Amino acid sequence: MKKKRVKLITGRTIEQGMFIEHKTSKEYFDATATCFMNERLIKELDIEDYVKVNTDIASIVLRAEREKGIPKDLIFIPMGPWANFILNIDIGLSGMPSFKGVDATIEPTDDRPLELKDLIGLYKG
Amino acid sequence: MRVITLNLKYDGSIPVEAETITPDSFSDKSKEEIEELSLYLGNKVVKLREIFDVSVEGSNTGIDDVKIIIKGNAYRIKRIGEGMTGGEILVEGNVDMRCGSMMRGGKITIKGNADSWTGQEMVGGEIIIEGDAGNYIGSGYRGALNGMSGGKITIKGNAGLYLGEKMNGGEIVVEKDADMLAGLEMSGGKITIKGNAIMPGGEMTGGDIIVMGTVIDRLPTFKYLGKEIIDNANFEKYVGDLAMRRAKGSLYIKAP
Amino acid sequence: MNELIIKNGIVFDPLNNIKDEKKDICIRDGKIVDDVKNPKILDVNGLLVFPGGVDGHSHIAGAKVNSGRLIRPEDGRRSLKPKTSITMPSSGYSVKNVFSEGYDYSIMGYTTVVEPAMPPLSAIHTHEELRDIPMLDKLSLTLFGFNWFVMGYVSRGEIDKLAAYVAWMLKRTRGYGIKIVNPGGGENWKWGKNVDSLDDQVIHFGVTPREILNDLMKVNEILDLPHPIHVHTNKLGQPGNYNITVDTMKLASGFETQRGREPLHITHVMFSSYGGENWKTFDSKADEIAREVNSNKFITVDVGQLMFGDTTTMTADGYLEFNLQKLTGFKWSNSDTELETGGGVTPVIYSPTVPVNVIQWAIGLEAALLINDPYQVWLTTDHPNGAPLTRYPEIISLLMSKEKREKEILQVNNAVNKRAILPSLDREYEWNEIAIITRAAQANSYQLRDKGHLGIGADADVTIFDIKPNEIDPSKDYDKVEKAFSAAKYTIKGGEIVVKDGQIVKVVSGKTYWTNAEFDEYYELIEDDLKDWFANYYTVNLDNYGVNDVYLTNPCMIRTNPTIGSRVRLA
Amino acid sequence: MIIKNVVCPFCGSLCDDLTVEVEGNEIKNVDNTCKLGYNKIVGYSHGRIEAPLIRDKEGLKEISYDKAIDEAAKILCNARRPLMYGWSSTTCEAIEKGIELAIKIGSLIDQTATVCHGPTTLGIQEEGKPSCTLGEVKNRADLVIYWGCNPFHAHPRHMGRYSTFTKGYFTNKGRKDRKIIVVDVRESDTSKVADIFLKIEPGSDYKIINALTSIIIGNGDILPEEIGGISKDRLEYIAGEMVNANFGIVFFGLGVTMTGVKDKNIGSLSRLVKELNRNTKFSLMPMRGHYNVSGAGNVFTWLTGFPYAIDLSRGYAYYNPGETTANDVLARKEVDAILVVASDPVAHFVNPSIRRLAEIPLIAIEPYTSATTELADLIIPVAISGIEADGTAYRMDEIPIRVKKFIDSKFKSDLEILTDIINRIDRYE
Repeated sequence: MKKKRVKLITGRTIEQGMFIEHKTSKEYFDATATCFMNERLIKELDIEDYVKVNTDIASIVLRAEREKGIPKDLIFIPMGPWANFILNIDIGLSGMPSFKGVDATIEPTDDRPLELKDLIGLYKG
Repeated sequence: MRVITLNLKYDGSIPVEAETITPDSFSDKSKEEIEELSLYLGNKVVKLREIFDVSVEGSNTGIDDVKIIIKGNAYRIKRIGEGMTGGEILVEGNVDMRCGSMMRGGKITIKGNADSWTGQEMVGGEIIIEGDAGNYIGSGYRGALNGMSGGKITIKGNAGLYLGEKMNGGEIVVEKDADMLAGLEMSGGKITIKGNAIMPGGEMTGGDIIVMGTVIDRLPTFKYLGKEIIDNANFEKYVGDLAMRRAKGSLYIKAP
Repeated sequence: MNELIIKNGIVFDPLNNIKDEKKDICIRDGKIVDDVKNPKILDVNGLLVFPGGVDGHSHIAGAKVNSGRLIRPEDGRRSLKPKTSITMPSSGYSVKNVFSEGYDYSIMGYTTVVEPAMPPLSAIHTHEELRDIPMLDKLSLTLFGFNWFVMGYVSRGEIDKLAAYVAWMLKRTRGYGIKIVNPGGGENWKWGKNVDSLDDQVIHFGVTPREILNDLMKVNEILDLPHPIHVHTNKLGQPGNYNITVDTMKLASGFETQRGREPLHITHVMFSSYGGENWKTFDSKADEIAREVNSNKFITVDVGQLMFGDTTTMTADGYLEFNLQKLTGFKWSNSDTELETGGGVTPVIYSPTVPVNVIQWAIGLEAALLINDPYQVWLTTDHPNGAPLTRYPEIISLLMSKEKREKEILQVNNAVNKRAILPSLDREYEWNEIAIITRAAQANSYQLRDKGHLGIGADADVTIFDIKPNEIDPSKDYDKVEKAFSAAKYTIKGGEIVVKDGQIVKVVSGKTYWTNAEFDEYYELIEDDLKDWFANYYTVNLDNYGVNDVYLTNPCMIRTNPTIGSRVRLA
Repeated sequence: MIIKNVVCPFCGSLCDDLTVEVEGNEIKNVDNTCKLGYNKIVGYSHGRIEAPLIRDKEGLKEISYDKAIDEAAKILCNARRPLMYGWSSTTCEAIEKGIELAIKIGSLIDQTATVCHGPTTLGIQEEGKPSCTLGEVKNRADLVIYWGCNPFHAHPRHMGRYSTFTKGYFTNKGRKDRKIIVVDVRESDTSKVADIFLKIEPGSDYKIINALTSIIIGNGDILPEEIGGISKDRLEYIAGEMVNANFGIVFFGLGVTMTGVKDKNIGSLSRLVKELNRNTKFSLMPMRGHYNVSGAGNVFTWLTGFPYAIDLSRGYAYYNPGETTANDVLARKEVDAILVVASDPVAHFVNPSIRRLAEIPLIAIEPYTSATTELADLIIPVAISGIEADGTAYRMDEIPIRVKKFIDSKFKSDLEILTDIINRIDRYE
């Protein structure tokens, strides 16, 4: 399976904001369980619809979506529970977790993103 | 010499604030009085004896011949040695944040790792960290003008970010690597990094930073002054940070 | 009925001409009365009794103060005090949290404090903080000095509209009076510039500081506002500014008020009494300033005393803060407010070894010592600009003792002997004069008829200091004076003992005064202008602008009579 | 009924010109709003939690309001290191009450700036905040820089109302009177409308800001030919644009606060603006996210002396982000109970922090099903501030505006619920 190192950034999008009060809605899921990537990156890795993003603490499966303006070595995930599942914090510094500029690898996958309930379920136990 | 041994029996994850563990505070107290000292565990007060078993050997005439030994993993004991003026503390394991902050004299040795803000605003004395150190070692408080202004900190392992932030006196030696922005905003004193450093000297206006390993991502706002020999080794000397007015900081990077 | 009698105190009550008199004070239901039936007795046996203190100029609330707190956590961590069973946690030395402000004032015997700089657009913020300050009665002055409406009406000579606008704004912001900071100059600072004289033009608006001051002084009279215009002069904080200060004072000379009172107050005059051409030739011109005050009954001033140490400066004069920051290199905040005002904050360290700071220190004391009528000079530090409010006791002891001053002069840079006149001044303040400059003068100037005195009907705000005026000599026992003023034996607020032996024993919330100067059809005069300018140039809707009584603790409206001036000096 | 000049309780732009149509006790329509505000206001009744819920082995079950308050009081009283978190989407009045509760129980209290503009606070605590109100920008700004932010998505009306397209007193030609620069690591809808787009390498903000400062103070000659993906010539050109503006402003967002050296980016940005003021007039402004996050910072500051991340466990306020911030104390497993008000930390905190949230008693005062309610042990439904409850909020430029109530709710407000908890604790003591 092809793998590639990228920088991960997360951030707001209007869709993420529009459905932020409706976390269990399909719209919120569509808006946030998604990874935006440069078209060339998608081609290079033979990604079809879904992508697995790995960081030093966890992995997550997201829907892959093309975006023109994004550099080839960067991926963008809207802020929310899916992005945060793979993010960490440098304790004893500024209190701000690492939401942007995080080292990650990506790879194609046939798996599907978890629903919110199941994703949160991973934290239990 | 009077040796007071504190055997840690607490293993919770809520940190204990123990700024009263100093030679100054223990110097004139009996074992029983030491056991009755107040520590802070979350929003409740606890007695020192609830956290540590205390044993005392020998006697002392002043603060300088008091030695405190802390046994066990004190990674959740904060503020040990805060403001101490003399004597000695030996931490046999790890220690939590702000150990030796505002220290004025004496010596603290940490056999394990030290967490962030160790030696914050320290004025004098010596801290030796045999393991790794967290962030903001020897730094200043949020918004304060100055960090460490005297004394010496030695880190035998790696140092975290913002080592010696706002430092304006004293000395820090790191045997291994320092993470981003060592000597950030420093105005005096000396930092020696024997391993590698990332972006050292950001916004520095004075003092010396010596990097014996490799500098990763050297900041563009430093001016190259030429070669200089320190202790028989060749260094490249830079002045900066020229993003600041009147900047006179010296950054020495070992010549390849 | 809640009754209290304070027996055997040595009372100084200047507004009622009571001086050094052993006298009982009777209190019922929060007011001073002539006698009581079943009172609680407080025998104070020869101790010094003053009316509750009134600070007429202290930055305690609002956007600037909070911005000072925000950028100075290192100041916040000084003076941390834990909560007690009745008090909330305190923080801060020069920029205190709201609780600490109330407690610290109360402990020193103060009961009423004026926040002197309220930006209208953030008036809610000022009042939210005032509401949360315990222990004190409060009032705030609304900023007008480079407001676009004001400058527009001044430039067009529309004095009636100007009056209507001021009345509307005071009501809308729940303000007490007119504050003017760097008239006109503040607008120029919004382009990075300033004014240099009373006759400089404000960029684009075609008006001068002189015109702004003159017209607002007139409006103040027309509206019968209780307090004169309260002016922070142009070029404040710059060497050689005493000229513009004297020029500003002269604007009031002979100004006809129907009320026989002064029309102009110059605030923190220390910062406006500078000679020299630059910081190297900087010297004291307190004598020139005092000469003008002594010959001009139309003005009052407050000192703005500087004390050595670390503090935070804050003012609506953004240009001043920017320049101060250029000298120190310290952190700096600026806050220009659309159409209205501006402001800045920067920390400063006043050092007894720095010639400029030593001369500044001397100037304040010189002004207090050279001005003859204590009703014309209130004691302030312009908290926290000259020094934090907690430094008052030290200043009082300096004013009362030449010996103490001489001792201090020996400790500071020698510039004080060369470029100031303090060493030559012999005057020592008496108890009665201290009562005037910390109480009576302010209450009088704000026409707070229930405050600053102990006459029948006054609010029962009383301070009892742990010192016997007949047994000590303040010129020698200055340490005792300082100690006594640092921690009141008793502070009585609205008839209740709130401080005992320097400790808060009861937490109360005070009143908030504001001035209603409405007149017939005042709103109609300016309605079109308001709607037009709000729609086009503000970013907040007219409907959503301003404050209502929800934000005030115990609101206390002062109704004026805009055509007939009737309020006169009490004494 | 048509209600005019309604204040939008969504983002830090705090637009106060909405028109809401209410019929009976239902919202029929909203005008003058962006998609974010529209969805929040029109969608206010969807997916509400209908009654207090408590979690047992089988899951969530309904309890009475009184019992819920009782449980909340018990959890908070029994905690040794409680954390109270949220606050940015409620009124200042509720926040004040929250701090009163935190003082009473000796709690840590933090607000959402901790994962947003917390680094901005740390930066300005070192260097200060030269700023202004949004109307100053509207009336004067001829140079507007958006750095690491994307207002088209996060603050959709910002450019139209305050900075770019609007006309002001000295900018009566609107967009034509202004130059717009966007700095970002990727193209965005905002960069598309810019006159100049500076596409920088991720994490290079600190170097680029300091390089600009060095050019402005006359030390530019030492710079290398390229910094952070931008040529030296281009940086000199940008510095020239800054110096030559009559009134410039930098709006910055999480692209700066969350990247690289985070808080140090902001300190440097503040110093750059300070230096620019020796040449012209310049300001900076953080693009605050939630509609009252600025108010939370203000209330925290005037009540305790510090803006966020406050530890009240010893009876006074101790502040040290990195030590007392929510994610640090959670990831270190210090916290043993949490009260969440007006926020969704399970959606916006990072993995190690959420693991702790799953382990400890979690009380959520929350109107909707959220990621946090998925983990909550006790949920108290609440009226939505700015729609069903009034009070004060602060815009991103620190201007306070009173948000309105235009719908009656069967739920109590944050303020009322917190008051009830305090009263219940008083009864126990």
